[in-house]
Amino acid sequence: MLEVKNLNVSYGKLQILWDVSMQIGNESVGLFGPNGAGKTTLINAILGIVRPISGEITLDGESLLKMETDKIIKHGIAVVPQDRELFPMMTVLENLRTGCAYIPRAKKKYKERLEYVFAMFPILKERLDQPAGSMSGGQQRMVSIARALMADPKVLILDEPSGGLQPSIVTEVFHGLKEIKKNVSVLVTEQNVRQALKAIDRGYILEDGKIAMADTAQNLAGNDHIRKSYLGI
Amino acid sequence: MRIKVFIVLLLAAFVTGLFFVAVPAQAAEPIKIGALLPLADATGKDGSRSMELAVKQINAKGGILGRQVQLIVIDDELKAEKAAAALDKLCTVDNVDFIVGGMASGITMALIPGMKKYGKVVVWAGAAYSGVEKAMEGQDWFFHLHAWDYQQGAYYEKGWAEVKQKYASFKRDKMFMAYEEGAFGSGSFKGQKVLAENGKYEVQGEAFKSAAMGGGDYRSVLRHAKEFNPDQFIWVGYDKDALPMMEQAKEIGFSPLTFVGSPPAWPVDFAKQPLNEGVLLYSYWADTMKNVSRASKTYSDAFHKEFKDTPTTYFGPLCYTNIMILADAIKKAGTIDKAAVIKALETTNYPSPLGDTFVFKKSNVIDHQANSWPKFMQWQKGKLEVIWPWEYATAKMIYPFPAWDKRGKASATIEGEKKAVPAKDAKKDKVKK
Amino acid sequence: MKYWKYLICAVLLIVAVSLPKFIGVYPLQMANIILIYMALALSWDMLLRTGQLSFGIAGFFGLGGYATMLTSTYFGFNPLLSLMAAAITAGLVAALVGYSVLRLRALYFAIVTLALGEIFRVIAQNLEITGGTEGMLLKQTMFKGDAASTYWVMLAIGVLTIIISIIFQKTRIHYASTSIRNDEIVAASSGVNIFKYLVIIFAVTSAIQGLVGGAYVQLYGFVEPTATTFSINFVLMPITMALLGGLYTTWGPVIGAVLLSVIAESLKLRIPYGHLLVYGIIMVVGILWFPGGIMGFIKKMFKISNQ
Amino acid sequence: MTILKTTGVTKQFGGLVALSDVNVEVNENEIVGIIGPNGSGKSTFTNVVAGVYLPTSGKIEFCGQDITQKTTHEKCHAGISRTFQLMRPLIGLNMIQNIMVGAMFGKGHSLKEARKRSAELCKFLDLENVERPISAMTALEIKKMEIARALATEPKLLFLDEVMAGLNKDETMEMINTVRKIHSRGMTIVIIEHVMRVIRELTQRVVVLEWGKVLCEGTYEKVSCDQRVITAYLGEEAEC
Amino acid sequence: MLIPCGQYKPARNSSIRFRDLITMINSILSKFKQKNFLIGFIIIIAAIILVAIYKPNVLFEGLQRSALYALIALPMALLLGIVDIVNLAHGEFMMVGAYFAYFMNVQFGMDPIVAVIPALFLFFLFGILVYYITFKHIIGKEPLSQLLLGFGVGLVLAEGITVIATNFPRKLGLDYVSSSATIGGFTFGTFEFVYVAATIIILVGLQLFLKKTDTGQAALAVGQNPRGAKIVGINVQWIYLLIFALSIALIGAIGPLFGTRYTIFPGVGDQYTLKSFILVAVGGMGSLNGVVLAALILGMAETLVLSSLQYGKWADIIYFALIIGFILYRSHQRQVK
Repeated sequence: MLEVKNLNVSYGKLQILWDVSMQIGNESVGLFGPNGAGKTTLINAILGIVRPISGEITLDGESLLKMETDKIIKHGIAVVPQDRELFPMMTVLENLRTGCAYIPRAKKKYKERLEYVFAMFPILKERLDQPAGSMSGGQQRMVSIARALMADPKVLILDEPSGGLQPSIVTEVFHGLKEIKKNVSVLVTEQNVRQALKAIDRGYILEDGKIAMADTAQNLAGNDHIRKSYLGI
Repeated sequence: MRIKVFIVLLLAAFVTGLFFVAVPAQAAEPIKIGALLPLADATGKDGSRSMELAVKQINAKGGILGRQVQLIVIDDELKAEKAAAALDKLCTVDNVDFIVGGMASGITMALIPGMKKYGKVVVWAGAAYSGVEKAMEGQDWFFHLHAWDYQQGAYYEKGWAEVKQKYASFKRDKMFMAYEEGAFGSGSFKGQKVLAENGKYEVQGEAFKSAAMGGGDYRSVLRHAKEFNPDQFIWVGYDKDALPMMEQAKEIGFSPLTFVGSPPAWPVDFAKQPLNEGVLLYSYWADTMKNVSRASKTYSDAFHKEFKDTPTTYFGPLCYTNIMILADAIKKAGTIDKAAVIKALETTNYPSPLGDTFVFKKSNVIDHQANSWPKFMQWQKGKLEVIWPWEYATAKMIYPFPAWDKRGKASATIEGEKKAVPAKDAKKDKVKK
Repeated sequence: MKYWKYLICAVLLIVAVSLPKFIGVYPLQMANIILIYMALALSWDMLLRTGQLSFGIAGFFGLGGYATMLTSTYFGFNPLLSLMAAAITAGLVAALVGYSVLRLRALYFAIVTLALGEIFRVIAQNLEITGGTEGMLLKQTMFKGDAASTYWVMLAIGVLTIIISIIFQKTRIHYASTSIRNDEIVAASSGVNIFKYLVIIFAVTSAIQGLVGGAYVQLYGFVEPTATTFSINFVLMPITMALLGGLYTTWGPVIGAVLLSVIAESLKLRIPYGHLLVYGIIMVVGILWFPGGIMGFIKKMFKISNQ
Repeated sequence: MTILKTTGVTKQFGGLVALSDVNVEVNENEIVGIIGPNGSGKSTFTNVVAGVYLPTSGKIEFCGQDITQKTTHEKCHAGISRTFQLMRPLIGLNMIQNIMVGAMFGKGHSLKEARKRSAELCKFLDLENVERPISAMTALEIKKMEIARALATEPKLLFLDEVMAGLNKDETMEMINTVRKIHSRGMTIVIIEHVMRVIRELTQRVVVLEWGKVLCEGTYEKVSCDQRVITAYLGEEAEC
Repeated sequence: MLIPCGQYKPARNSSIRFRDLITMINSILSKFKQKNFLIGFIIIIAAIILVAIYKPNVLFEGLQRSALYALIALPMALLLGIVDIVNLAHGEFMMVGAYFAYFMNVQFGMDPIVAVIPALFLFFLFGILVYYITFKHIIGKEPLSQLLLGFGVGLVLAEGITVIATNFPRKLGLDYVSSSATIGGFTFGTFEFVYVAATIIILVGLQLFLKKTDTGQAALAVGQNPRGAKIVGINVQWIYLLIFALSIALIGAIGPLFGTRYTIFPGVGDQYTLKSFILVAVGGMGSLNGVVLAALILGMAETLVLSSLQYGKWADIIYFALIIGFILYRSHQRQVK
């Protein structure tokens, strides 16, 4: 279980996150909010890329605060960042391998994970030797998700997974998400709220660096506030 | 605000700068001699140590004119602007009475304006490039102790002519000169071409990039030399080129009748190299000369006693000579007055550790030229032996140069050559074919 | 407050101009060396302000030196005229090669400028007219080597460089180069003709380097291609000084040049053998302690913001 | 009167077709919105029109002139100005200096004149404390500064590329007002946005891009009810 | 080249296997199917054959010279091309390595070729030390300060050696250095083929390391995208340290090979730093093969020009003009794209 408690984060004088608390158990959790609300900052804080000024982040009771990013990843958090962050000159297979090569637990299950990932994204199987940089945005996104899954994570963080994807693929991704959440905790930030709400169990709304609302997916879907802010309707 | 900080800093820097340079002049008790040498270079190291040795010896005998001699050596860093600044420091801050030293021609060129400005008596050990001489035309205070490039060339010709006279089988109708592409090498080749025209022998040359400048691959030059098939092969380069040049000549199987090198110095432990056997070179001095010259022995022993070391370049004895000539002249003049010292210097007659006796004469351009003459030397059994001029010869010449691939029996070849005079005739026939 | 600034500058200038009255020839000679390196460091920094890293300092320095030598030898130009010739030659050549070379960026530009310098050197070394490898001697150095006069010429060049640098910092060129350095696309979208400004700045800074090269020849009286005139020293030392002093400022390279020259000379006099070791250690320690250069350190210390 | 007209503009990156056969017209003094999902080619379109990329084929006419092959700064001089999706302040310069870059190089004003005009622009856009460095500015201020920098070139046509991104609700409102204010000065504006509210509030006409093609165009009301748009933009199972 | 569905490669151990070599050769061979590559390859081969007929020595000596350039440039290509660290003290480390071998020989009679092995280990440790003291603190900061730092470290190394061992040139005289062979009346030196062999060993070794080991892949990943590397669990600092130390170990171990053939002195490394720097830029950042190819072309061209009697002195110009032309051409290619 990933737990964030009373987290405060600032860049210099500018405070981005105010007293944010959230929990992710064996479920999939959505994190919504307009651009600049602090979603990415929260993710960066969990990953140890930004150091919070106060608060606590724990994974299964173990504090992640003092750890370097690579240690945190080794502890079982995997991330699909917003700008994919692939290794453009390396092939798809090599990219996938980097996903598990540095996590001893996952490395042993390399073959197994590969089968799992290919089952989810069959198209990747055909592109194994293509350099990742030469693929289209949607395919790159898939590689990025697949790479994160290779790590056999306890918690998977997806930062805007549908960005730049064609609707059919978005549907596929969220369909996959339902598959994934069966054995992994998922934290997903998304602008495509409507789609996301169908794939998640619970959601948090982040506004101006504060948790504005936390509820189940069903309740959120029926909430007028969300319709207005995100769908403009 | 920024400007304030800057000004404070700038002033601080300037003031510190001025303070350290403006070391207060001391009372003019000792006679001050300022020396400019490249201390990081082998020549500068030998030179500065020898100068210190000379001054120490002079002071031990009570100095000159009852005054102690103070030597101030400044590193010229082989940089023109630093050398010029060093000269200014010697002349204005240290207020030296005389200037000595010098090594590279290029650096000397940068010093000429300053030397002319101060007009102090300069007894200069270095600079062979005749361009320097032209710039010094008519300067009566300039005393030069190194042979000019054209003098060296002419002298070599004389030497080879004498060698040819003595050794009937000696042959030098075709020569190939491999020269480093800098001023030192290409200047030498230019001179050599003129000499060859006068001497009516064939010469070909090619430049190579010295290892000192990032080169070190001489094979294409050596191949051209091999194709040309010269009687004599000369390379003009630096100590860094010495051994690789020979190894690569061996590699392609190039062994001319005489293999000559003319670097200012040789690498450390060159004497221990098996390949050196029979290699000829031009130099002014070798430690073995202590066997034939008393002055050389005195110097060599004193140096060894003082530093537990042997000078590796002729700049050691040359710089020793430099100080001694000046000291003698001051003694003779009885004063440090410029005109008197110049007069006294003109009467110099100093038997130097280089073997030669230094007497100032007119050269092509300048009035005060005294120099030692280059000697032909040869590596024999790990020792540098003088083979010409005859009066300094410490050994006989091995001729022809023992081919690389027959080095296994190297010693046999040498002994055979020494004894077997008839063998020369056989070689002569062979060459004629 | 504003006038105070000008007053200080004026006083400094007067002090600098009247320096020969107070100090000896040797400090003046040192001042000349400082001014030479300062002008090179500053001109290098001026180009760097556009984000273009040049390793071609020695090339244009040497080009200017040869221009001075050739014009005074073959056409009998007087020293000042020959200095002008040096600046113009270097500037013109830079403008010409700039047309193809300035499309390159970063490391590629650096390497190509370095290669250009080497090409100038090889040409100078292999031509008859430039005296080949032996180089050439000037018949008579500037003002017959009079320390005060040569110092004034060097001071004029130094001050000119500082003034050009200040002009570059105060006019639209500052805006052009900063925007090019920060973000070329934004610059172009705001209407900056990037290529034009790069060519202008490259030509001007190269002209300064050529001018300094010319002055060097007039001071020391000779050109020699391999060891002196195109020496890699004239690339490494100015860059070192500018980096240690602080980039993108006028005073950073100035402070760097003064400080490093003074340190180098005083070390040499105190530690004749191995002074460069200490010098190297100072450089390493300097860069580790002041990664933003001395100016960066000062700004930090006094909490002076960018403006 | 048509101020900008693109005919068959196509842009390829290697094998990837980012824009294909895009025909868009912008009339004087209107606000046109360009919407579409991420990666649909909105920014590429801006980059092609404003000159960061040259189109692979097609023609761009601006005020009756063919500007297809002109470089970025020439297009700026012709009167097309733009802001950027991600904030791209010139960090070496302070607030007003950033704006002055536009005034000086876009319009060719002297330094003094540029400063004067930039100060006016700052006032117009409610930017205060104009000598602040970038590090001391908020996101909204930087965005406004970037708009001011674009305006300082005195363009005939202004591209606003996702100016609302990263702003909160109040800031978005303020920005909408700012855009209105600019428009009221007689500026033609093309606004690229994915916050639908902004499009609804500001634009008279909307062009929807998907996969580098124009999907449809018309008023917001018309477009927002188009089934294809809803599918493209909100995902498959959306209802209007 | 698509691998048919279902035939993706099965799990691999991180150890290198013979099969990997075959796949690598296969992937090289597959390049020949590309038209441009094939044409270029044929032109190069044809040029080499022509040269070999015209002047056989150019072929051998050019190959050896190119190999030396490539050999010295490879560790820099690893450091600069793969993980983006500029080390201007590159040549100085080689110089120190050469001195190490020299003194091992003089003191203990160790053959310099044998000294490569202890040098590899010692310089790895030395690299770690240097990294912790200096480079660690400026990675990710102002990139220009790397230049100055490298310059400073180089000066300290060169002057340190000067203080310890003076700056007199030194050279070991080993018999095998000047060994030669004769084929059909043409005599050529054989020792420098050590450089060819070493280049091939290092190139293949590095390629295998980068392609086939997880650590190598991590290095590539760090070079291509340090942020991305972090989020897959790579310890980026450790990779920087490792690659730095590896680069120093390699260049330190090349020192003895260099020193057997060339005279060594404290300033000997300067020129090679510059040459390597240029080769890495010309060969393309991140591409070890490109660096070797660039070394081959430049070394061959240089040797060819040197081998002509009259024009030998212009060899430098050819070298630098080629560099400029090549870089301009590449930038033009980039712009066309």
